[in-house]
Amino acid sequence: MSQPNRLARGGRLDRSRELSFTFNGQSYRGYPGDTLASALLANGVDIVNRSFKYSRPRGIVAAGAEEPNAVVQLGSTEAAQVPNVRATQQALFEGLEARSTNGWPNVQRDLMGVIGKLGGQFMPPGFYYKTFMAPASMWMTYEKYIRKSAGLGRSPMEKDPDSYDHVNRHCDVLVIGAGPAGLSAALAAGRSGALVILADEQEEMGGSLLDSRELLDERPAEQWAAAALEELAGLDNVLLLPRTTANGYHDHNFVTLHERRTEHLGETAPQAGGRRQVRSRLHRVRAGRVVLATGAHERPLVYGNNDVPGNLQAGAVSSYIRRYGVVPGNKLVLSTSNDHAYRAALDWAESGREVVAIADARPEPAGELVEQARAKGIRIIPGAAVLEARGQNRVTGARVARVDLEGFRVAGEAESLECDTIASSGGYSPVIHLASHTGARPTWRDDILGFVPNLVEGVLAAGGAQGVYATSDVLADGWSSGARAAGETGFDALEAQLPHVEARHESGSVALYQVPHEKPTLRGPKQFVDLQNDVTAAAIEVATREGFESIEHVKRYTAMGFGTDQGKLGNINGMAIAARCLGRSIPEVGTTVFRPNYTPVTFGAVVGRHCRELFDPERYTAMHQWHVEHGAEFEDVGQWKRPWYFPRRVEGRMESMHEAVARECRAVREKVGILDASTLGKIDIQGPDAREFLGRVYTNKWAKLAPGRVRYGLMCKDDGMVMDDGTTSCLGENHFLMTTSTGGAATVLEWLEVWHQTEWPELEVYFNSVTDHWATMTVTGPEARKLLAEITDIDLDREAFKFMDWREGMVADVPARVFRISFTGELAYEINVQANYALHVWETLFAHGEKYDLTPYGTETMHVLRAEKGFIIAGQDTDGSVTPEDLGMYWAIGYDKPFSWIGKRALTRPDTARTDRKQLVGLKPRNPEVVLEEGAQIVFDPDHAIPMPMKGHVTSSYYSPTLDSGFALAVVKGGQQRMGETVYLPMADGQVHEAEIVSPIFVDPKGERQNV
Amino acid sequence: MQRYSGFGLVKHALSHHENWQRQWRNPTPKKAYDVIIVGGGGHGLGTAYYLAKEFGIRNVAVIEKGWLGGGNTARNTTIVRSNYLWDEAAALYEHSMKRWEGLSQDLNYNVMFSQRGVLNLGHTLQDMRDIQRRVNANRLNGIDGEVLDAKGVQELVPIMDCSKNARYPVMGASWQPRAGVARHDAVAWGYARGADALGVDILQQTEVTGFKIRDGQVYGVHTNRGDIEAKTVGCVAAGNSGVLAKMAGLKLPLESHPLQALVSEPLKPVLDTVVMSNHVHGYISQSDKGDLVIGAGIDGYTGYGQRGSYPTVEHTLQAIVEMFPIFSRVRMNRQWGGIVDTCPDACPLISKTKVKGLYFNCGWGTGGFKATPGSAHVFAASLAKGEMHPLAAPFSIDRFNTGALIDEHGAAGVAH
Amino acid sequence: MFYIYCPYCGEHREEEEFHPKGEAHIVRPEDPETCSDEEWGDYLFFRNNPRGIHHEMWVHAVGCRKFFNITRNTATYAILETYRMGEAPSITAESRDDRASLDAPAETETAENQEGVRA
Amino acid sequence: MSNTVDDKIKTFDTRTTSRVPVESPLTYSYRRSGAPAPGKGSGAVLRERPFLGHLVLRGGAIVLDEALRAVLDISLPGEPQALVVDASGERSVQWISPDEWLLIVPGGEEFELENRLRGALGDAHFAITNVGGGQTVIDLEGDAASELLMKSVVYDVHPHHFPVGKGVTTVFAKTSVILRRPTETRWELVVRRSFADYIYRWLLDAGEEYAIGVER
Repeated sequence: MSQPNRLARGGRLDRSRELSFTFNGQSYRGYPGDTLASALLANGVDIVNRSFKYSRPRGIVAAGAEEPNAVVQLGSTEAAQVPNVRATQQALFEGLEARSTNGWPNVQRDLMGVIGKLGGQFMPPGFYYKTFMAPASMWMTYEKYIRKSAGLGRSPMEKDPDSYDHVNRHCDVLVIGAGPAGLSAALAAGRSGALVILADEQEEMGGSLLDSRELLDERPAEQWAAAALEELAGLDNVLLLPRTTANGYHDHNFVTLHERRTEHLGETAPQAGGRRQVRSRLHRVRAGRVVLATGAHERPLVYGNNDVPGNLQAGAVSSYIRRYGVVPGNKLVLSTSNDHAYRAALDWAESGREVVAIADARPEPAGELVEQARAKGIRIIPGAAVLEARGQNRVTGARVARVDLEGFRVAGEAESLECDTIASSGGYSPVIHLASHTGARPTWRDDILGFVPNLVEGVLAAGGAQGVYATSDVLADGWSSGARAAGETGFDALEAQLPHVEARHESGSVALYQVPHEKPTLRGPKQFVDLQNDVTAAAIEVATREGFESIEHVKRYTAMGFGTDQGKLGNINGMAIAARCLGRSIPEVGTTVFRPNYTPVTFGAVVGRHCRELFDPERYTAMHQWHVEHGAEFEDVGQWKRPWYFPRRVEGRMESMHEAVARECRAVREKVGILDASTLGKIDIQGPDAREFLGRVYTNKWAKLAPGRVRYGLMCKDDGMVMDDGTTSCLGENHFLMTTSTGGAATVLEWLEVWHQTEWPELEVYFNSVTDHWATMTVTGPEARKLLAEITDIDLDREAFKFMDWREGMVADVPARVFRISFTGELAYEINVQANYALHVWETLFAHGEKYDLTPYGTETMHVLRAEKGFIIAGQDTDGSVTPEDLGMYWAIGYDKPFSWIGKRALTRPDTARTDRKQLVGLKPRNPEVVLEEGAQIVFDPDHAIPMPMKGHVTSSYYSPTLDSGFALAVVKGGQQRMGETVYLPMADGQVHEAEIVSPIFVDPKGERQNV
Repeated sequence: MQRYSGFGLVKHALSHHENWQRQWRNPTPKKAYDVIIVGGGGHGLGTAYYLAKEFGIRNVAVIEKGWLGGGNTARNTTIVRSNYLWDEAAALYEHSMKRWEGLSQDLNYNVMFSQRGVLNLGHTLQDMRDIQRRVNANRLNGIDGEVLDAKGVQELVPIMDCSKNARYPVMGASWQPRAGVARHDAVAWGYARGADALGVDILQQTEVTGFKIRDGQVYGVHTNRGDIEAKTVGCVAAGNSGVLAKMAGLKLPLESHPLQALVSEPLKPVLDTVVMSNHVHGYISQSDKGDLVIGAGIDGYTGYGQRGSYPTVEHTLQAIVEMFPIFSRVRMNRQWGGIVDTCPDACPLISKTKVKGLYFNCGWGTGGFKATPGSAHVFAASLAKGEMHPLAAPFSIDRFNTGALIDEHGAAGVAH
Repeated sequence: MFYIYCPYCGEHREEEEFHPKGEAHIVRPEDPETCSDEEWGDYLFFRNNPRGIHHEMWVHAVGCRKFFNITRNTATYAILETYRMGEAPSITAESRDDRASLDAPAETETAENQEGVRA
Repeated sequence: MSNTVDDKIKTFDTRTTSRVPVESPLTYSYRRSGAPAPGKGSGAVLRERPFLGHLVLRGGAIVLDEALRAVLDISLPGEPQALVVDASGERSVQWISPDEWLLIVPGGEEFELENRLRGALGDAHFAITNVGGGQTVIDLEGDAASELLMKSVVYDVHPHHFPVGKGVTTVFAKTSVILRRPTETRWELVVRRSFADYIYRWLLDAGEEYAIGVER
């Protein structure tokens, strides 16, 4: 069968070659230039889908973004599946494979359809809410079947083979839509020299000019469009983006443009020039001015069985004939409320097929197009409309009668006309979606029977988008909008140069939405308002009877407008029907507001390149390569990759984490270990008021810290809760180096800045991050001094270089600052060198360290060792509800400092001053083999019934090779006064662990080891 | 009240659905009521319903400036769970969860509460510590939940990328089987229908423009439809609470932020549970209609515009595709925003005020929907007795002066 | 997405370069020790949170790292001015009579008309 | 090598004169991701300029300007977003913030320069911080360089808006860079060491369609 509905000539197709494609497994042919929809119509495919609720057969009704029915599944392989593709917007390509998204066993013979027919009447709006309630236990079963019958296409089950990207653009004038208004606006702005982007969603730019019957400057409209596009393409300051939909309008003129770069070429992006190209691209545009030239959507009429395949939009009929050379049937009945739709009948007749009649709702249709139809001998039935379509799987006839629009009743005998196609038009709705994305309300205009946008600053509308329809007016409106937009961004527009268009006499339209029927709406045939969601006029009527009176309630109760077409065809009709039922006007029922997206956008395009390897930065230290080569397992700490532990191969197998950590811990306690501590935040602080500043942001005292000395500092927020900690070294009287936790680096720097900039600008001090400048390696353990001494000129004598001192000198021939601070409780030196030398210094340490069994250790061992010493990790042992007092760190609280430092005042509030707050303690499990679970809850009475009063929880817990026992840090209510008491930890498996409250310092409580 | 049932549906079908009753009346405001509820969302309507049903106070008006259920009730992503960390919050949300479990039958309105379970993923060691802490606390508070490892997560959600190749590999999760989703609009409509049947006046399109206060006691409200009196006024106005408070001369510890969400096009069933990740920062479930319902965190600025900034949407979808690479070709249908009133400790305010008789129930931030029945019930109890219900008492406004905050940022994490 | 004029960089920059930092002009009490608990709580937690004209602090985090203030309408999201730290706003709710916020679509309308979510 | 200007501020020369191995921030990236050689069709060419001297100057514009003129014969750009390059093209100073400038000089000059500036600045309130180990410069050239940047940074890089002599700190993918345009054909990205690999991989990925090459 070869394209029975294809005209011998005409259409904007490349007829030199054919493309083959399949639909529901059947092979068909089409031409380059076809959409999947036009090719299906050319091949006489009537049923493209089954409807969602009633499973009724559905055909193609529109030719663009507003199509509700022809939603298909694309893709020949699993990874290439694309759900819910609108056939009207999918260019045909060789080998395209598409399927209907619903229908079982297939769309032609659908068994669900039988159920839909029988059961349809039991599914009024909101029926879900009224049933499936008994027995309560059955709901999850009911739901399973409800879910199964819902949904359109299916998700791919494999990873997407394609990639996507973003481009950030800035322009003076963004013109959306390249129809007559948009082209004219782009010419005006482009010729002025402004930076212009012209985006259009269709395969080809030109919009309505591509299927127009009009002459511009005596030439067919499409030729003028082609010339305009050629000129625009030649301007350096103009960027043309075809196949690009403006999906979202955001605040301050930020617009997202979704450019489909390869979807017309294949189901996956082909390579270009041997290189990968992106499937689609999202342009993130900041525009000086935005010109909306988005045109208007035709509104279908709502009549009985208006969903049977063969019911189309009048404008779509013209598009298929003129753009694609396809006549979607043989015998046409047109039902219209306006002149413009007559084009469908004229185009149809000129294609050599029969126009049975035009039912025109106006009592006395006049106007040029009407006259042309009359001249062709087409029968016009004035004051009439199609009441009802006949047919099951395809229209077989139409019942037409005179209608009384005022009285909403049928005013005459219905006449049955034989036909296979019914085209309808109830007028036009300006495409105002983008204009309302930032919440601006549209305004109803009775003269054009549509909503027009209320524009926010910086946005202009032109042509159909604001209800201007006559081509000459549209061109002029486009030009003046483009010129104004250019002018407002600082460019002088040239004098308007517009083509001559013969003004056409048109007669006015009448307001017709739902066509009356002999039977009341609730008893008559189904009149569909929202085809995708199977919402009927009756459903809207029932909803209003049940008290759903705002359009928002009606929409939610009936699901009208919630489909992938977002109600582009149905919303206004639905509002009109609700208004009729409630005896109100359309604007009284509500306006309609749209949200992004205008048409759906692939997740991948929104994600762009921010996925997989590039989802989030991985930050590395200067020694990272070494860690990788030495088999480190890594821990994510913020964006950093830090070595977690270094498992070794022992006796032919890899160590477990437990084994590796035990070995690393022993190495530090007994010999010497090394940690890459480069990720700690480092802030260089200079200025005469640096010391004063430190005294205000830290809880402890800084007045007397001498150059060459280091001190631990604790930082709170002004609510008294611990925020971060670290050491700060005095480099010079006015010069300090602050360290922060790895995760806190950026936060702390901003914290210092905000206090300086907003509260204490008079303090003379500057902060600069030097985190990345320095690489830090901690050499720690009893042998640390001996090892370091081999490669440094610094005097490491315990008196010359004391605990909490820092010195500078050469380490491995590299200038270094060495800090004698300890987070392990052992003798420790933190060596800081410029990061570019770090690997050299690190490797030199290993070259000399072999004889001391120098052992690299990771964050896990660091945690064990510090916990043995009772050192906290902010964020692990604190959670934003812990004060320095709760931590028992009274030694770090400068109660008598002259300035009321950040956090101090909050400590005396009634709740923070309580003595039974959760306080940091150590826990010793009664059974030393037990390692308590971190996060285990602590109770005093394990026999208490649920809910059990919880008195605290374990914050850190490890096995200590030094103690050969589990041990933990925890917060316990009043814990500081409960030393020696037993607490209980009831676990998920039913076990209840016992533990003794002890000091949080488990190893070397006097601190002798770090001080050797 | 017309009772709904499958049998009734058949009966109505035979009469062409011409005999359905209104689900609620459209009454003229009376001069005075015993209690006025300001705000006709789920919490407000629920409060009125429980006042009438459980506390015998039926002379109640619910004043709604728009349409009932049109605010955050209509805009949230419908997740219901009770696995909060701190005792006070857990007790309140579990109180709510228990009511969710019989709500459809109680209201004779199917709110489609689907107990399909919620996963809160952990991607770092600290995530897992927090998860263990929370699940342990939940268990001892009598709330269901368990800690899963990555393998357990993969078994529940086979389509998720639980491999080690992910930027932040899934290490495990907390799993609350009783948690799930519900049909948000139906909650408002069900409570409205139930309250209306018990005599509550639901006054839509009625805007409170001020409070009538004398000697520190509230005795009514000014509205665009005239003054209405009552000696007990409960404000349940979510994002607009601050604006109302200002009318009464009060200041609240609240900021109203945009919270965005989005849905995909409808798909055949592919995801059977709710998946949330604080760290990768996004959450997702699939509605009964087939849409993937997706959200993440709030926008950082104050905003009453019911929209946020685009990068938030980008980050959210990046998180979803990171967790579910197979969704890369699925398409985003629509995004929208709500206004969430957030407290500094991510817990609500259910409180008396300095004005006698004037109560506020707000500050639910991103967690309001799941709390609807519980919040409504304890608030109704508090209004009825003039004393805060024990479950509501810890959420008093005083905590911001004493310092007794209940910091749920960890458990609240991404918005939901 | 906002387009924000940085008063230090002297040009409009994308919102992604900035972080919002809450209500502006919150001053730490001069002498915290003499504050009552209520005054301290007020300073820490209680905010104006207006619908309409709002002064808020932002930081040009990926840029000059300076904190500054914005006067913005929280209903329309229109930015009315930005000004440096230490300066006073030239536009306030009083000076504008909150007109800008009244021009904005009120919540009432939004709630009644919004395109919805579904479950 | 090390030098204290006075007892108030400790300056420190972090460079060694010994011949020890030294690794630039991108060294790891070359090993991990490789470095495609530029070809005839390369629309973008990337080159790291490692080991330069980077100093952050903080303080008042007037005093810093005087000191910089005296010491280096370059005037401090007072206008936001301005970048000044000396005649040799090897030394530059860029406005970062009203009290912050970035000075980039040939590697090895920075320490002496810092001391001379400190000497010239005397008692003024200022700060100078050596950050050379923490950041590196990536050059980007080629016909597609600005298009590649449009995929990567949110700032408007159109030549109308980003003329030669401009520099900004802005968002690059999920991190930040200092982006500068010292000449008509060359862009410079000043990147933080720990983010360099991410930026490198991003540029290779986004630059693939332009056949990006890496000069080493």
